[in-house]
Amino acid sequence: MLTVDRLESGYGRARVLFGVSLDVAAGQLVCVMGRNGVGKTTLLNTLMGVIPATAGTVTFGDRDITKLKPHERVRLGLGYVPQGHETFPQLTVHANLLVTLDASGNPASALDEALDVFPRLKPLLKRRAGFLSGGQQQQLAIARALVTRPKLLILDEPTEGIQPSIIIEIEEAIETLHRSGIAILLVEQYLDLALRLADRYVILDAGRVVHAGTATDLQGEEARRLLAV
Amino acid sequence: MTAVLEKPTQKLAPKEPRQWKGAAVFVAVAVVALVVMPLVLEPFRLGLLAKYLCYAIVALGIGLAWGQGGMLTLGQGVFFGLGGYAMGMYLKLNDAGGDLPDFMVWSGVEELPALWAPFGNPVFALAMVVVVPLVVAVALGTLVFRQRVRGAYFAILTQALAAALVILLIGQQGLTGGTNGLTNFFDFFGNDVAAESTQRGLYLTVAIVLGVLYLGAWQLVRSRFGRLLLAVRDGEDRVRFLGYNPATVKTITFAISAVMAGIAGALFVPVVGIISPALLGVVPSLELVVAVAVGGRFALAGAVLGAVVMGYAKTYFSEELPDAWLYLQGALFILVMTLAPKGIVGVAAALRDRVRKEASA
Amino acid sequence: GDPATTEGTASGGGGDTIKVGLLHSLSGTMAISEVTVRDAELLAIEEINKAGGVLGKQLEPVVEDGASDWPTFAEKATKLIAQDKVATVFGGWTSASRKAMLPVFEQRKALLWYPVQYEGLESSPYIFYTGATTNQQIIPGLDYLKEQGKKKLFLVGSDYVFPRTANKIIKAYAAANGMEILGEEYTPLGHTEYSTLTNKVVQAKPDAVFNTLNGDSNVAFFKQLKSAGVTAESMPVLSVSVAEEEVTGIGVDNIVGHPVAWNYYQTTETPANAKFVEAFKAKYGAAKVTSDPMEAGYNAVYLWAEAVKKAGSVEVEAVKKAAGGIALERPEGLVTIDGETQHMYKTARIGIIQPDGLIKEVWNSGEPIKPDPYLKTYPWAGGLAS
Amino acid sequence: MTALLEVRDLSVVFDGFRAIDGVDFTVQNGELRFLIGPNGAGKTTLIDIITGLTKPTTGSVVFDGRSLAGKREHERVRLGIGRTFQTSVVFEELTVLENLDLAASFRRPLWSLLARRKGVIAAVEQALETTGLTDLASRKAGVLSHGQRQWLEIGMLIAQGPRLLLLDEPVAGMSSDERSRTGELLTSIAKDHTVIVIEHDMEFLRRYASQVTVLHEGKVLIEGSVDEVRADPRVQEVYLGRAREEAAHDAVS
Amino acid sequence: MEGFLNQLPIGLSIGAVLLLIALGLTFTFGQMGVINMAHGEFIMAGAYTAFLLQDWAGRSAVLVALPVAFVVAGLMGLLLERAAIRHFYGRPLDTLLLTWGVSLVLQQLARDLFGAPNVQVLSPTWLQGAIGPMPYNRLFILVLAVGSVVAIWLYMSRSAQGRRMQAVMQNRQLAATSGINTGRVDQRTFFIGSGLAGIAGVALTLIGPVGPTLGTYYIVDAFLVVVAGGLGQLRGAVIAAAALGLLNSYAEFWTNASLAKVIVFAVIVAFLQFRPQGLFVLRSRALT
Ligand SMILES: Nc1ncnc2c1ncn2[C@@H]1O[C@H](COP(=O)(O)OP(=O)(O)OP(=O)(O)O)[C@@H](O)[C@H]1O
Ligand SMILES: Nc1ncnc2c1ncn2[C@@H]1O[C@H](COP(=O)(O)OP(=O)(O)OP(=O)(O)O)[C@@H](O)[C@H]1O
Ligand SMILES: NC(N)=O
Ligand SMILES: [Mg+2]
Ligand SMILES: [Mg+2]
Repeated sequence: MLTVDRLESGYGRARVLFGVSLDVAAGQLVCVMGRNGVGKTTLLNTLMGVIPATAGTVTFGDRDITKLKPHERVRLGLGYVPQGHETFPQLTVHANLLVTLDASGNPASALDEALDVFPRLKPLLKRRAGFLSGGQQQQLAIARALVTRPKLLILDEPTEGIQPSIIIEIEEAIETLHRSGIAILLVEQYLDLALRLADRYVILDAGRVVHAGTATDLQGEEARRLLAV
Repeated sequence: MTAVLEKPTQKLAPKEPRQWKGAAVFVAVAVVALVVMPLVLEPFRLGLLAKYLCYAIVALGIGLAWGQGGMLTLGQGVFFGLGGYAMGMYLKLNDAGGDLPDFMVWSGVEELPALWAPFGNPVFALAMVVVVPLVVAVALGTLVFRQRVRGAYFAILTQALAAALVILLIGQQGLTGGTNGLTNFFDFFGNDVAAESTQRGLYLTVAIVLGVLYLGAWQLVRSRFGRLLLAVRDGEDRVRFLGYNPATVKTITFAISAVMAGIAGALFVPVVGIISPALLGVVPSLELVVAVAVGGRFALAGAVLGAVVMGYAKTYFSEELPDAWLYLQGALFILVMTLAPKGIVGVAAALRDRVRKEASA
Repeated sequence: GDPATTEGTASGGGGDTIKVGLLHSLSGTMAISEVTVRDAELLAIEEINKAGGVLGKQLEPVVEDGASDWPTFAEKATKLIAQDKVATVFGGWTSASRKAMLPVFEQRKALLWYPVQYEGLESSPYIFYTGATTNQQIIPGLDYLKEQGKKKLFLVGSDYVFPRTANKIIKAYAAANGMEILGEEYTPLGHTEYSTLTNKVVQAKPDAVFNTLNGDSNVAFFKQLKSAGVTAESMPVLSVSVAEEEVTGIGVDNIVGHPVAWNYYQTTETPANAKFVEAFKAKYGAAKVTSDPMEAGYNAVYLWAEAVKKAGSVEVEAVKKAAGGIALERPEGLVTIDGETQHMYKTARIGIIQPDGLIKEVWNSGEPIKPDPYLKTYPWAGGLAS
Repeated sequence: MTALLEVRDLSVVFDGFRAIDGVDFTVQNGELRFLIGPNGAGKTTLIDIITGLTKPTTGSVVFDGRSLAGKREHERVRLGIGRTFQTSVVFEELTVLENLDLAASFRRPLWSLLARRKGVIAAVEQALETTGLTDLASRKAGVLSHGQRQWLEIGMLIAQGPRLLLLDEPVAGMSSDERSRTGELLTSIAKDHTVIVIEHDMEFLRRYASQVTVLHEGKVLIEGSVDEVRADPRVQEVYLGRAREEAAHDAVS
Repeated sequence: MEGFLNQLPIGLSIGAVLLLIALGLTFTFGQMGVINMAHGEFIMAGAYTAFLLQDWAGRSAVLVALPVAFVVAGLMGLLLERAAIRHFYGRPLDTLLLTWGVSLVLQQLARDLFGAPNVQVLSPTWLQGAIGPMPYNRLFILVLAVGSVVAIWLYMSRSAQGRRMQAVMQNRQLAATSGINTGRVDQRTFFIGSGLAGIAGVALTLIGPVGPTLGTYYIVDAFLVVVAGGLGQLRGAVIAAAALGLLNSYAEFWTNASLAKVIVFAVIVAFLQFRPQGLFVLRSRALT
């Protein structure tokens, strides 16, 4: 479904990714891991077209999307939850969802479905998103991506700064979505959580894929060593 | 505390930046300015250069406040004017030799206003060149920075300040000479102000003052204070949590830039022979900000360079293609802002990097 | 600095041509007015050149832009004198620009011809004033109002030296002539919000308004006065800085019927004017109008040329000495240079703005008035020039 | 031990919403205190009030016997209160070294800042070593990754030499290995400082925390040891989400 | 006394003019963070549109010109956005300087196209006359200002496009990755903001000069309204414009036009001591 081939990118003259290749098959949950600063967020941002690729290709379905604008990728079915629980701070929770909904052209039911995944958002609908706590914002962020009914959901550290019970809810939500057939590309630092969820994993180091395999491989000492400094 | 994270792998040798290179360039420029220019330029052109250098002093202050401190001041003309009027008042009183200055006569003023009286004393007047801009800047800075007025608000406020001062000056014709400003000077500390030798001396004075202020600003930027200033520019709120009061840092910097503008204004008066409200307004203030942007706002040298280049360009085009000047100024500005936001200095640095890269490849 | 130009030609007269400087604002707020004066001066130069030039040499105009900025006027004047070594300079409009240039001309002993009506109280040995001084415009304007029975005046002006000085004179005149000044208001140059001022004027109920506003402010003032219901019948506004050029911009509707005071109108009936208007329209387009400052600029070139011919040289002191007494038939009638003050004898004219935008003369002084920049011959003006 | 920080009857209301609702909170000198609680419980807001970023509606904060009322942010830092932010903010245009140096220099008189920095102050060198950023010392902070920035912020905090450190989720987004090292760093800092840490990572808490305060809906829910707190049914209800947390715990151990 | 009472409607009408000229500025700043110094020149473009339309619309050109000027100025804004401003998002101070360059070029362009002198725009005969101290043309401007405010408010708060605009303003990158075509939204925003300038320009032909420097006369005042109201705040702009209008009116009534301007400035500085971000502030928890 998503094929990344020898992707390179960076910021200005500083290169961060040095030829990353990976695949996400339909319905698969792939977990990207690696220490701080290895380029995970950069990879996702390049996939979404937020920063341009300097080399390599990104294919989604059978389409080469390397040169598309971010919003065009969203319309093709990529949903993105960036790192750091991002919101439209002055809009209400409801407006945050609505604005995404009408950009996607989906019917209003998509919004209700998203709220069903995160029922805790329902009492907050009239609050301004900027004043929510981190955990509330993160749930909103995922819900907002769901409203676009993505075929592939890309999540960057969705549990960062989230209280344990909500981490569980988010984990459950991801599981549910995964089971419903949505492909997921997940960046996650909690190894145990990644182990529970992922079909396959990819380990990045210094902008390169240094290890890839199925979740069971990851139990190995080798992978644990790669994730350590 | 023990080192629980990584062991240092490399001792910290504080890197000596290529300082001698900067010093060499500075000396070279100084030689050109102080020796070569007076020899090759005819007096009229030398006078123009002196004027550009006055602007360069203002630009230096703008570079400091804006480039380093993030305070976009669109009202630097105010301080330029305050310095200029202080000097102009002294010169007028000196020329009048006990009588009323000429404009007061035709404005119907019968007695020397109390505000003017002390300016007959050259020491007082020269002190006011520095003190008045300083006091105004500190007062304004304390008011607005304490209240965290910044960014676009600050820019627009300074712009309005300039507009208001111009109106005030124009409205007080008997006191200030109105739109005409102060002009028609004869004597400058015992010299005929229009004489070639005086003008050459003035040129050298301006150049030396600029050089000294440049060195001072350079030291400031390199100091801890300079780092702090950058920090305030990029994250004022965060700086508070490092235990510094950003309002103080900004006020000091703003005051320094104001004093520079004041000194420039004072030098401008004998060089050009007039100080008028039009020089204080929004447009000249903006033009200087533009000059700083063109030269490169993040480097002090860029600010100075920009002022001289834009000053020269303005003279050149208004002589050669008067109708095109506004187009050129506008277009130049649009191009610089879009294509080279770091200005001439930034472009030069990029070129140098590319050449180095190619040379090493 | 181009050494060829600095050494070769001495004082603008050494070469095959005589260089003369034209220094007006070609950009900025004053460009609106000054460009037209420059055009008139260029026309005069062209005509003189066609007629064989001066002292057998063609005139070569060097045009500089004062950019509506007084220090720039000083700088460009210096450039024209020191670098181009022009024989003389025609330039300026605002009094501020003249005041800025004055020291340059005096210090460098060069000659300036200044073509606009102004506030008087000045007589520089290096300036010739070809526009009106106060006794040739303001005072005749007041005489006219008095004659019309307007006893209560409201003074409105832009905030700078000409209106302020003019109003001082008006107040002295009023005091001596039993007129009453009900109000005196100044607005910054470029001011466009006149509703409050209009209210003040309307509340004061004057017989007439004396208007020394300059430039764009006139447009806003007249538009807003009109919409407040003030008409030329109910409350005439006498302007001294509104000429044919400005009428279009104000909108004829808004100013029709109001009086103005000048020395020249496009409609002034003299043979010289018929020629001037025709030549000007031929050169710059039929839609162009001529106005008093344009005519004064046009005259300045002819008067200078005449003085040079008489002196046989472009040398400044010789020209100055030759100039006194020169009398020429100009579009406004006979113009004579008063050697003592270097001002002109000029005919004063009051006109009324017509629906076609032109100005019809309704009164004139009959003969040219001797210039009196310090108003020495007016007893009531005693304290003014102190 | 004496109380270094005393918060009494603190409340803050945002547009009618009580984010902090009558909190009493005391931290003794030398303590390492963990502050946990659901998202939106008011943890960050509490720190915001202590550091002067937010004004309380009612209540008082006393630091080392002195009321903080009316004191501005930088004045509180000067009293010895330092903090990091939930999302790290470092000065991107300055190098790592310069960031640390500024943090270490605020006690100097302002005029002395006009001199150039010569060499590296001991406190800065120490902070560089402690955080392992020595290799990156001359890099601009703007190129650091999320985790490196967080360390730099902690380093800046150490370099300030504060008496009370307030850390808002210092290990969020770190890999488990990095967490361990940060935890050890915290433990060592806590030897001679008073530290308050906000954290959601229960594993981290279990390893490094002793005293824990739980906030919930702007109120203190419970205070106690990690085990006491974990065992509290209300904490499980509103924060931990009992069933899965246990399961998760079992799965790992 | 009558004079004093008259100043009240006069003050409001001054406020209406201020509001109309500041409205587009507030809009582009609020929605895009762009401080558009060329706003004054877009106003000028609107005024010249009315001038040109006189040829066939005669005295009622003002009415016809309202929609046309909206589109003309809007398209100029669109062009500016595409050509330059889109490289500047997140750098408001740079846009200020950039657009100042643009304003210089536009002024000179107008001078070359229409000549330096002011041109004549005659107001419709049905706008001649007054109710008390309030001339019909002032009333017309008041209605126009109120109408524009209401229209913008409805658009921003009630329409999907308006919501999208806010989203882009608040988090550009997130908007893009949420599927919003940010480029399109930017264009639309700038079109509307500039178009409002065009409407203001048409209105100003009723009361002021129409020439190349028209914009420069209003720009400083417009900025003051925007600052006092809180950058980008619609209701702030409305209240600030009314307050400044009244202040100006009474200050000038009691002193003179020059002093009134100085007083207005002093009051704004004093006011910012209490409300450093203007009347209404978008609060957020973010540090700068
Ligand atoms: N805006 C930027 N400009 C320059 N360099 C950057 C920028 N953002 C990130 N980098 C650099 O790119 C590298 C990769 O950063 P990235 O954010 O992709 O890491 P990450 O793997 O997501 O780390 P983390 O787990 O901390 O989120 C880092 O070394 C960082 O220094
Ligand atoms: N400036 C503000 N205006 C309005 N509401 C606010 C403001 N700041 C915080 N809040 C609200 O106060 C509550 C507490 O927020 P706070 O950030 O302190 O939570 P927290 O405990 O730190 O949560 P997290 O663990 O997610 O970081 C939240 O509901 C938030 O929406
Ligand atoms: N001389 C004048 N009109 O300024
Ligand atoms: Mg990341
Ligand atoms: Mg928090």
